[in-house]
Amino acid sequence: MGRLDAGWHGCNNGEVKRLKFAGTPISPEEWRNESVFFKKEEFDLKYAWDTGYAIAKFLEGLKAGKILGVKCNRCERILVPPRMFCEKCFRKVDEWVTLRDTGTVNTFSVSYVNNDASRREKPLVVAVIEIHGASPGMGILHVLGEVEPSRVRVGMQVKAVWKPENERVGAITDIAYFKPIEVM
Amino acid sequence: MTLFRHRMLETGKEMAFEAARMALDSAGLERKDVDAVVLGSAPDAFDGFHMKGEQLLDGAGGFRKPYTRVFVGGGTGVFVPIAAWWHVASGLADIVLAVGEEKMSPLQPHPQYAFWTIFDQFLERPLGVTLLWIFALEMRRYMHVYNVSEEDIALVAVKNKANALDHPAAQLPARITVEDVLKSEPICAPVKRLDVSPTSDGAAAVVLASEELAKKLTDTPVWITGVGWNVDTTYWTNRDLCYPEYLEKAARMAYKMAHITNPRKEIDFAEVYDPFDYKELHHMEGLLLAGKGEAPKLTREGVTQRDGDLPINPSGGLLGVGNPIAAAGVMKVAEVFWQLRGEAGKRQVKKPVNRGLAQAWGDLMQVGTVVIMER
Amino acid sequence: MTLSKQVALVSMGYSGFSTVTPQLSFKEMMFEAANMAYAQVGIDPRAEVDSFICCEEDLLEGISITDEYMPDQLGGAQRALCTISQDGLNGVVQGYMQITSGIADLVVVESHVKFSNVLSKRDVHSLAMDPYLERPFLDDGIPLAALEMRRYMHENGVSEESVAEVVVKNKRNGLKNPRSSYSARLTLDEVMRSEELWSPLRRSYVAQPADACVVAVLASYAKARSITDYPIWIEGVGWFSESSWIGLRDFSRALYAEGASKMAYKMAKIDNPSKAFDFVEIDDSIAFKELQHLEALGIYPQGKAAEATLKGETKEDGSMPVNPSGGSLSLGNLAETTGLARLLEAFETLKKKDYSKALVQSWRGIPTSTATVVVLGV
Amino acid sequence: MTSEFRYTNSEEVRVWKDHIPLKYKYSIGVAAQKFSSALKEGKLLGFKCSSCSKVYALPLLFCPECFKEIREYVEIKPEGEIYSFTERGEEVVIAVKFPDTYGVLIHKMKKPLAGRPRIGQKVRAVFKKKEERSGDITDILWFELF
Repeated sequence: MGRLDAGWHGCNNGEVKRLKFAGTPISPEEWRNESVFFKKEEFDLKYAWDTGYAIAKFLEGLKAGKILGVKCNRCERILVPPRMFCEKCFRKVDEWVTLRDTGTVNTFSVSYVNNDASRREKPLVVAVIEIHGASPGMGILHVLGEVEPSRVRVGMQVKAVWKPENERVGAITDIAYFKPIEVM
Repeated sequence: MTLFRHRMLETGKEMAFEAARMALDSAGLERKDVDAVVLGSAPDAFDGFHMKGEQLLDGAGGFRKPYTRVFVGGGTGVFVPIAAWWHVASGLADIVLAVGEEKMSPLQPHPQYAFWTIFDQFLERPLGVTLLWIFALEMRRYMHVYNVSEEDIALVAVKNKANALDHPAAQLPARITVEDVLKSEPICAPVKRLDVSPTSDGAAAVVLASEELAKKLTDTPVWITGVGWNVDTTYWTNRDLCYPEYLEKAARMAYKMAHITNPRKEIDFAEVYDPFDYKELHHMEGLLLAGKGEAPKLTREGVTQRDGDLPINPSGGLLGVGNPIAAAGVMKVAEVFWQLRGEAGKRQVKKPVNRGLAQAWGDLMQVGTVVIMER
Repeated sequence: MTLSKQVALVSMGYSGFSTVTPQLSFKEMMFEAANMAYAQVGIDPRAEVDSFICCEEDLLEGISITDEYMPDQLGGAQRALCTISQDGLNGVVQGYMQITSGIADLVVVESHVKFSNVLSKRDVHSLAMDPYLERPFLDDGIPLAALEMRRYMHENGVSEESVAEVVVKNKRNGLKNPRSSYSARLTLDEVMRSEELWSPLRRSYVAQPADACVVAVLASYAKARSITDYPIWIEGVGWFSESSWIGLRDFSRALYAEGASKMAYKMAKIDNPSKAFDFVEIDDSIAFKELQHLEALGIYPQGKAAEATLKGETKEDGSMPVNPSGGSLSLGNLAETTGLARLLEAFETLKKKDYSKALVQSWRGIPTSTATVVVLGV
Repeated sequence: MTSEFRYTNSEEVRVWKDHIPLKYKYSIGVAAQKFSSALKEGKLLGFKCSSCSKVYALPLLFCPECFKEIREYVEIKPEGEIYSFTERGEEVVIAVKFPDTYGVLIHKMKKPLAGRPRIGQKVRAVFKKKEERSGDITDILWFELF
C-alpha cells in the first residue's frame, strides 16, 4: 500500500509548483483481509427523549385512532405534525384540531433498501401524505400498503389503515400504512 | 486536498493535515502565519468521534491556536470558507486556514446507516427511514411538478463523471451513457445507483487572507465577494420539495453582497452541489441560474458543459470526484479558485472566467450555503 | 464609538436548569428561552434577527446533524442559521465576528442540553477519545481528569483541602441562585469524605449533569442603543485549543485558557487581569479546574490560587469573587450550554450590582483542551 | 413583538426511548500503523520531526507545531518515568514520560506490591508474548516499577 500522490502543475506568482494530492487508499482486499491493523469497537447509544407537549399529545391521539393538528390563529394555518409554536409567526399555537385520517400523496418513492443500505426482500412504497383537514401542503412521512408500486401516483387519495386498538401504543406506527381510497 | 477515496488509511486528523499542508504550500505559508483555524465536518457518527472537531484539531493546524468547527450538514463544506470569511472581515484574524474533512468508512456495515439518525426520532425513525427516501421523494416531486424526465436527469451524471476524468483526486471518474444510468440498479425509485455520489474519505482546505496580506502573498488573489446561507423549517414534509426556497434566499444574500442583480449573466460558471444528479438541476434553479424547471433544458443543450455558456461542475462534482461531505464542499471552493486563476489544467473551462460560485446543500432538504468568488 | 463598544449583549433568556425536564421537549425549551430573550428587548426574530447560531453536539442530542431541528422554535426558519460545534460562549464569539464584519446587526446565540435524556453517557464520553491510544485506558474520561489533577497538585504543591474548598464555596454560592440544582451547605470534611472515583478525584469534585437552554441576543452598537437602555458591552473575546492528543498536553497548566485569555485581554486592553474584574465566572466543572483556570487566566500567579481560595479571597464577599453564581458545581454540568449559562449569570450580576467589569470563561470539559473567554463591561 | 410566557403543562409527560447501535472499524492511521507494527516486534517507536528535531512518543504523521510530515522513526527504550497516575481499586492508569521525548503515553500499570506509585518513579513496559501480540496498544501488558 504505497502512499499515492497525484498532481498537476499550478503556479503562484509565476513560480510553477507541483501540487500534491496525498492519500493512502485502502483496497477492498486490504480492507477484507485486514493486512493492516484496524481497531474495532461497538457502541449502543441509548436515549430516552422527552417528547414534550406537542408530540405527547399527538402520540396519544394516534393511540386513540386520531390524527391531531394544531392551529395558529394569526396565519390561520392548521399544522401537522403538531408543534407548540408557529414557526412562521413565532408565537404559541392556539388550539388543537382533529384532522381526518385521509390524505393526498404529495410525492412517493419505491424503496429497495434498508437503512443500512442492505437490499429489502420486498420493495416498500414510502410517501409524503398531505393530511386532509390540515392546511394545503401539510404532509407527514409514512408508507403505503395494499397497492402495486407501479400504480402509485402523485395526487392519489389515501386512507390510514390503523393497527387494531389493542396493538396501538402511541406511536407513528399505530398507523400500519396508508392505502388508496379508490378501487385499484 | 487529498485524494477522495472509498476508504483511506489516514485517520481524519491525518487527512486534514495532508489537505491543510497542501493549501499552505500553495499559498507559500507556514502554520505559524495562521491566526485562526476553521474546520468543517458533518455527522460525528461517520468518523466515530463525539466532538469530532476536537479530535481533528491538530490535523487542521489548530494546535495551540484559536480553532472552531462549524457544521450545517451537507452544506458544511461551503460554510467553512464563509465562517473563515467573517473571521477575516471582522478584523480579528488576517490569515485563516479553512479545512473540510470527512471519513465515512469507519461506520459498519455501511456509512448510510448514520443517516437514519438525522430523522425525527419520534415520528420518522420508527418507519425505518433512510436518507435515500428523502432524495427519492424530492426527485419525484421535482420531476412531477416540472415534467422532467429521468433521461434529462441522467445527463448530469454522464457530464459530471466525464468531467472527473480530468481530476487527479477523483474517486469515480467514468465515461458512461444515459442508458447506463437508466439501467443501473434501482435503489429507491426514481433514484438509481448511478444517480448517486459515492461515500468517501477525504479532506480539502483553503487559505483566506485579509485584503492587505493577500496582495502581498500573490499577484493573482481570488476575492470572496459574496457569502450567503439559509436554513429552512425542520418540517420538510410541510414544504413543496419541488423548489429550494432556502437556497434562493441564501443566494440572494450572497448576490446582494456581491452587487449581482442578474446572476444568469453575471456568474460565469458554478460548482453546485450534486450528491444526486437531479440536485444539480434543482440547485441551478434555486440559485436563479435557470428558471424553475428550466435547468434540464440547459443541460440538454450543452450549456452546462465545460465548453458551454454556463459551465456547471467542471471539477466533476460529487458524482465524479467523490463525496466526503464537508471536504466535497471545500473541493468545490478550491475548484472555483483554480478555475479563476486558470490553473485547472485539463479541467479549465473554455470561456474566460472572472466570477464563479460554489454552493452546497444540507440537512433535511433545508440548508443552502453560497460563496461568490472573483478574480 | 470606541472599539470596546462595537457589540453588546442586550438580552438573555433561559429554560430548564433542572436535573430533569420531562414536561418539555428540547424544542419547547428553546421556544421558552428564546421568547424570554426576545420579549425583554421587544424584538421580532422573524423580521429583525440577521443570524442565528446554535451550539450543540450530535451525540448528546441523539441526532445526527442537529441543526436540522433548530430553526423553527427560534424564529429562524428560512433565515441565516448555523451550528457551531463548540461551547455556547464560542457561539457568542462567532456572533461577535459576524457583527463586526458588518454582515449582521442582531445575532441570536443558543445552546441547550438535555443530559437527562442521554442514557449512555459513558459511551458518548468514550467516543470523544482516540480509539487506539486513549479509549482503552481512559473509560469515560474521568481517569484523565484524575491524571491532570494529580499532576497539577504535584507541580504546584496544591493540597486536596483547597480543591475541596472550591466545592464548599461554589455549592454555598449556589444556594441563592434559583437556577442551581446542586447547591448545598457542606463542610470541608463532608466534601472530602465523598467516594473516590479515580484517585485523587472524588465524586464531590465533579459537576453532575443537568438540563438547560440559554439564548443570548447580541447587537451592533447602533442596534443595541435603539433597543435597550442597559447594554452589556463585549469588550474582548478569545478562544484557543491546545491539542487533540491528550499525550501532547501539559497536564499541570490549562494552556487553552491561557491562550484564550491573552487574546481577549489584548482586545479589551487589560494589562493586569488580577485587578481588572469585579468578579469572574469561570469553568469549575471539575473542582481543581477552578484553581488551574484562575492561574491560566492570570487572575492569580501560577500555584497561588489554592492559597487564595483557602484564605477566602474567592468567596462572594472576598477580594476576588470567583463563581458567585455557584458555578457548574451548583448549576450542574451543562455540556455545551455551560458557557452561555455562565454568561447569563454574569449578565444578571452586572445588571443587578454596582459592578463594571466581568470575565466569563468556558472549557469544553474532559477530554478536550478548548476554551473561550469573553470580557464584559457595563 | 413577542411576549414572555412559560408552558404550563402537567398532563402530558412522555418519554420516547430508542437506541443507536454504532459499529466501527477504525483505520488507526498511517503513523499508528508503523507504531503498531513495531509493537508487534516488541518495540516502542518514536516519531522524529526533521524540522524541530523533537521526538514524539506518540504516532504522529506530522509535527503539530511545525506542521511538516514526519518521515523519521527512532526506537524508544520502553523505560520511562511516571508523569502522573490514578488508581481505582486494583486498577492503575498512568501517563509515562520517556527520556528525551515529547508527549506522554497513557497506559496501565501493575499495582506495586507495597506502597503507592509516585510521580517520577521509573517504570518499564512489559510486553505480551510475541505470538499473542496483535499490534494493539495492549501488546504492552502494563508498565511496572523497576
